[in-house]
Amino acid sequence: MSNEELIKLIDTWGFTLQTTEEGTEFLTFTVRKEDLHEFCRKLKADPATHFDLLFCVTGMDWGNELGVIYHLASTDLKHEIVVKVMTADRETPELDTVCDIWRTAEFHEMEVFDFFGIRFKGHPNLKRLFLTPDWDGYPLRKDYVDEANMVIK
Amino acid sequence: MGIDEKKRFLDQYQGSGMEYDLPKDFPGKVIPGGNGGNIVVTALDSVINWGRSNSLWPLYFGTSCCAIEMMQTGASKHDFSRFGFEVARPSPRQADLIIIAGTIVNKMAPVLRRLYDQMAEPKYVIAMGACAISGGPFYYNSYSVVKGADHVIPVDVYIPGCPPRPEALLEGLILLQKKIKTEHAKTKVNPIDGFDEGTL
Amino acid sequence: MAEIETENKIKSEEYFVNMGPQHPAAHGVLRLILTIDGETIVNVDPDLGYIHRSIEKMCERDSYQQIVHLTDRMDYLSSHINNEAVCLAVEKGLQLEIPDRVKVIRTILSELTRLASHQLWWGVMGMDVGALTTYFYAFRDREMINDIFEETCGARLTMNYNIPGGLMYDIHPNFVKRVKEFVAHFKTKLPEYDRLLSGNIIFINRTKGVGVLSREDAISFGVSGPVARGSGFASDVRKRHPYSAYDRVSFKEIVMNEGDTLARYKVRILEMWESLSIIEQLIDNIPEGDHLVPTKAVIKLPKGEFYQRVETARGELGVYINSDGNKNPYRVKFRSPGFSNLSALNHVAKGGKIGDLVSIMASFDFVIPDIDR
Amino acid sequence: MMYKIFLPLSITKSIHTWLFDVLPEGVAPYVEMVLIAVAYLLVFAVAGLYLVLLERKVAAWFQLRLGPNRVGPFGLFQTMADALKLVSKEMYGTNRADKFLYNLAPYFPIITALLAMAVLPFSAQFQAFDINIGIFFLLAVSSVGVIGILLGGWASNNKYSLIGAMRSGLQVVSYELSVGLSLLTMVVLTGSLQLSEIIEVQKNGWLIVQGHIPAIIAFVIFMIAGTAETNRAPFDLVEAESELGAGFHTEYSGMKFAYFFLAEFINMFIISAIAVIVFFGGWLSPFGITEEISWFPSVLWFLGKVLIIVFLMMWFRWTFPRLRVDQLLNLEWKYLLPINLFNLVFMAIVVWLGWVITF
Repeated sequence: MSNEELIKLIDTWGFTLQTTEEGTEFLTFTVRKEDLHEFCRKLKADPATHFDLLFCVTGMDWGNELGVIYHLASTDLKHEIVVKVMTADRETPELDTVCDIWRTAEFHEMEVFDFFGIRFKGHPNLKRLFLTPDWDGYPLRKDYVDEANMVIK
Repeated sequence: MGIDEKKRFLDQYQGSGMEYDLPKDFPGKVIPGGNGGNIVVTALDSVINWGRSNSLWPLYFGTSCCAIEMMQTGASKHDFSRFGFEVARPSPRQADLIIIAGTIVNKMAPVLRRLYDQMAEPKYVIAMGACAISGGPFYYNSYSVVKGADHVIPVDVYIPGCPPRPEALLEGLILLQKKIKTEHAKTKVNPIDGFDEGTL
Repeated sequence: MAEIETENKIKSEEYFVNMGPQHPAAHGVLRLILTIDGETIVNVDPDLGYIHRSIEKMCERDSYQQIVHLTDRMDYLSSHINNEAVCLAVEKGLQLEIPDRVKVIRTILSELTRLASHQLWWGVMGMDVGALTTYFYAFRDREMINDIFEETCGARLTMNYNIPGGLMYDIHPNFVKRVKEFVAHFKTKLPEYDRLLSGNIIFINRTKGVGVLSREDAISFGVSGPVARGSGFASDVRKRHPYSAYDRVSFKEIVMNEGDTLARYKVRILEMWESLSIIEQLIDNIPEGDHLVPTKAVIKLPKGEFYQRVETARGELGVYINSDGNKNPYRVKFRSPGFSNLSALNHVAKGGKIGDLVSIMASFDFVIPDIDR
Repeated sequence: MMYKIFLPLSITKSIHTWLFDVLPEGVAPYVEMVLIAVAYLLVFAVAGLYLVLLERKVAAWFQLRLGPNRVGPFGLFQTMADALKLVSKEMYGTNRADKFLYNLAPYFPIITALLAMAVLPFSAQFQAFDINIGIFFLLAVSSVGVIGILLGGWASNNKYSLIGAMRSGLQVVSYELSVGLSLLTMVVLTGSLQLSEIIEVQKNGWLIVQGHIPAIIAFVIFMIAGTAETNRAPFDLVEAESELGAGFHTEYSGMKFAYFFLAEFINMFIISAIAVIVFFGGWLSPFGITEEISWFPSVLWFLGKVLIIVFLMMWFRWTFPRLRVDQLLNLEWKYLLPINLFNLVFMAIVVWLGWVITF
């Protein structure tokens, strides 16, 4: 199913989203924070799209807002898209989880929380996976400074 | 961060009196290695040292890529079972040699320290690979790597390389054997006493 | 600590055991907090980060050439394939045209790395299940591949032979002769692997029907590589998105549907045969040409996102580079195969014995720095 | 002095007579017993060390590598160095362990291992105690050894060693059955429990030949159960390297660990010694070829056969993967036990109808 048909089909769902294709090789949708869960559930449930494989979850810090990039693929219909979601609130960033749709998101969202501090509502046990529980600050944010053990070159 | 004077036991450093100078911004404090080696040995000492040096049982401890080269050394081509090292013990109680093969990370440092404390007394440490010596390729820009295993436990032999060849590991093991043969068998200077209390 | 009421009313209690950072079956420093009731496993909760070296943070400060040298410390058993992934991503960003010779040599070396990784996996799987001799047979053959790599790339394990734009230098004159010798030698040794372990009745009892992963769960857990192909999910990147010289090579993608440990074992053994046939098809006709397309000293990728995926020995490694046009990338993310495979471990190991957990972990073939990055 | 050595081993007889006329009546037997005990202890500590070295050399031969050859000529002093290091190692245990039981545990396996030594007939004159319930005593003693492992695993208050100890208790209790039953089948043939009596019966044909088919079945079952008895090879769940780390002796270091380590190898020697005595005619030479030569020490036959069986057990260790706990029990209770019972009845019928091959 080519990108144009995908865009037409997804426009019929009536979400407010921007679709772009330049600067990347995938068809990218930027979704609002509120209807992320609904959008993802429809993407998997709808037999025409049936995105059943979430193969990459990337936490991002675009300077003034934090966000997550989901790379989705459909194993039988052989097409792939990228879903982006952003939140401007940097003190207590909050997104809703997708781990009830794709089971692998459980681990990936723990990783994004560990490095970016984005809390996921509805996640079974959101905890620091890689860093020690008493680690202060979220390392992969752009404004993270740790001169104790980071020798900058 | 003052870097206190670090005495090293290395053959080539013996005569030249070269002082090991660390870069100024070397983070953390380094524990002086070497547990009283290189002294005149009595007859009984030489017998016990012969026993100890010829049966060093390494601990199952490999964190990253250097562990593969350690496994290669254990395999048939560069066989370290000729020296009797192949009895690798999973429990620290029975092992008397830790080969730190790989990077030591901040979260792993207390585990390594506890393993070292659990080992029975005549215990030796080999830092294998650049990561164990000074953090290796992860020295700059990494927030989670301990810059060298001798911040955590005293190290007897350093084997450079990333990863060092199996022959280099064998040479390091033989160097450790030579060092044990010149050691004082009964009274053992434990170089880590006082490190926790900060008096070291 | 949950109280369990066993059928005959004996009050028994679950308790926690640390298959801790230092454990023979952990292949490194993977810590699993097991909740066990007697011998059966109730829950497996991995606690990672014991070898987390913050590679993604370092990539944000390194130039593109420097990133390549970090990737082979991640999954050190398929180090060559990792380097190739980053180089392909950068070449895709710069729209560089790579000569055919580079593509073929890269594919041969990738297949040799996959063989070396599967050999080590086979040796260590035998050791984990209890047969200690397989470890030495596997490493004898792995030494031959190491010699080939040392002669051509200069290093045995973490060889930085790939740079963005091609290969660092051309292959060694007797590279072709050595590879042919190895392929001939290994074709006689691979049936020996089968005789040593595959047919053994105790091994079959230890692995058949143990740790079954259905196809839907495999897809839902985002599992890739031999683990996915063992459960019927054909996820081979070399077939779906061919890169380098994989489009001009004919090889079978081995998919089995049982989804248990024995199926994953068989997938990897048959994959070794496929790798041998790929090498044979390519080794005789390495096209002429130069081994490098010269690039500028300071590589600046245009603004945008680039995603390159590659089939390593453990599964699909994805390199996501988000560049904003200056000399080091804005954000680099490595989609590591081990991390997604690990998310399926709890679902698969639940209800089995401790012995099963060890053979399941051996069949998942984890490399911990690849999980922790 | 040279010709004295070639006399058939009657040295013990000459010491015996010398002791009894020098010392007063009451004291002499005890002094003799102490002398025998010290002699056995020395011989078998050294034999244990060289069994460890044999195991490492055989393992190296199986695994395409050289094995220890740098310490002393051809590596012969390697296990001597290991023993010296273990002796001079610090006795380092956890303070959470139950002090008394933790220290008591290592002595059980080593004592029972050496206890079983006393009954083995190495040659006609070279047997310490020829008690008339020989095999029964051996079985009883070899099942006491597991108490040490259970005690050690539980007392060291460590989760892995607890699991290892429970597995060892489970394993030895169930495989004790098969060892006993397979020996019972052979006793049906010999008619007596006394070890020297059993060897007498085998003067006209080894038991494995006399009892033909049921004896071979009994031998196979005995070897399987014997390997499980010593926690080795396919059944080494007790200190399964990849599952439990160091199993029950995780918290033991230095000489306490050496007792467990040595006891395992001496147990292996005992199991193969029992197999040789019951199935392959102890110190008898095949077809009586060296019976007439008076000066030939028949101990060599005994030791030769024992080393062949020990090599067989080492062969198991380096080729077979490890069984899981439930498979271990299935094998014993569902397969070995029924076969054993059937084999016992079959042997009884064979003996009753007299189909015994005797030369």
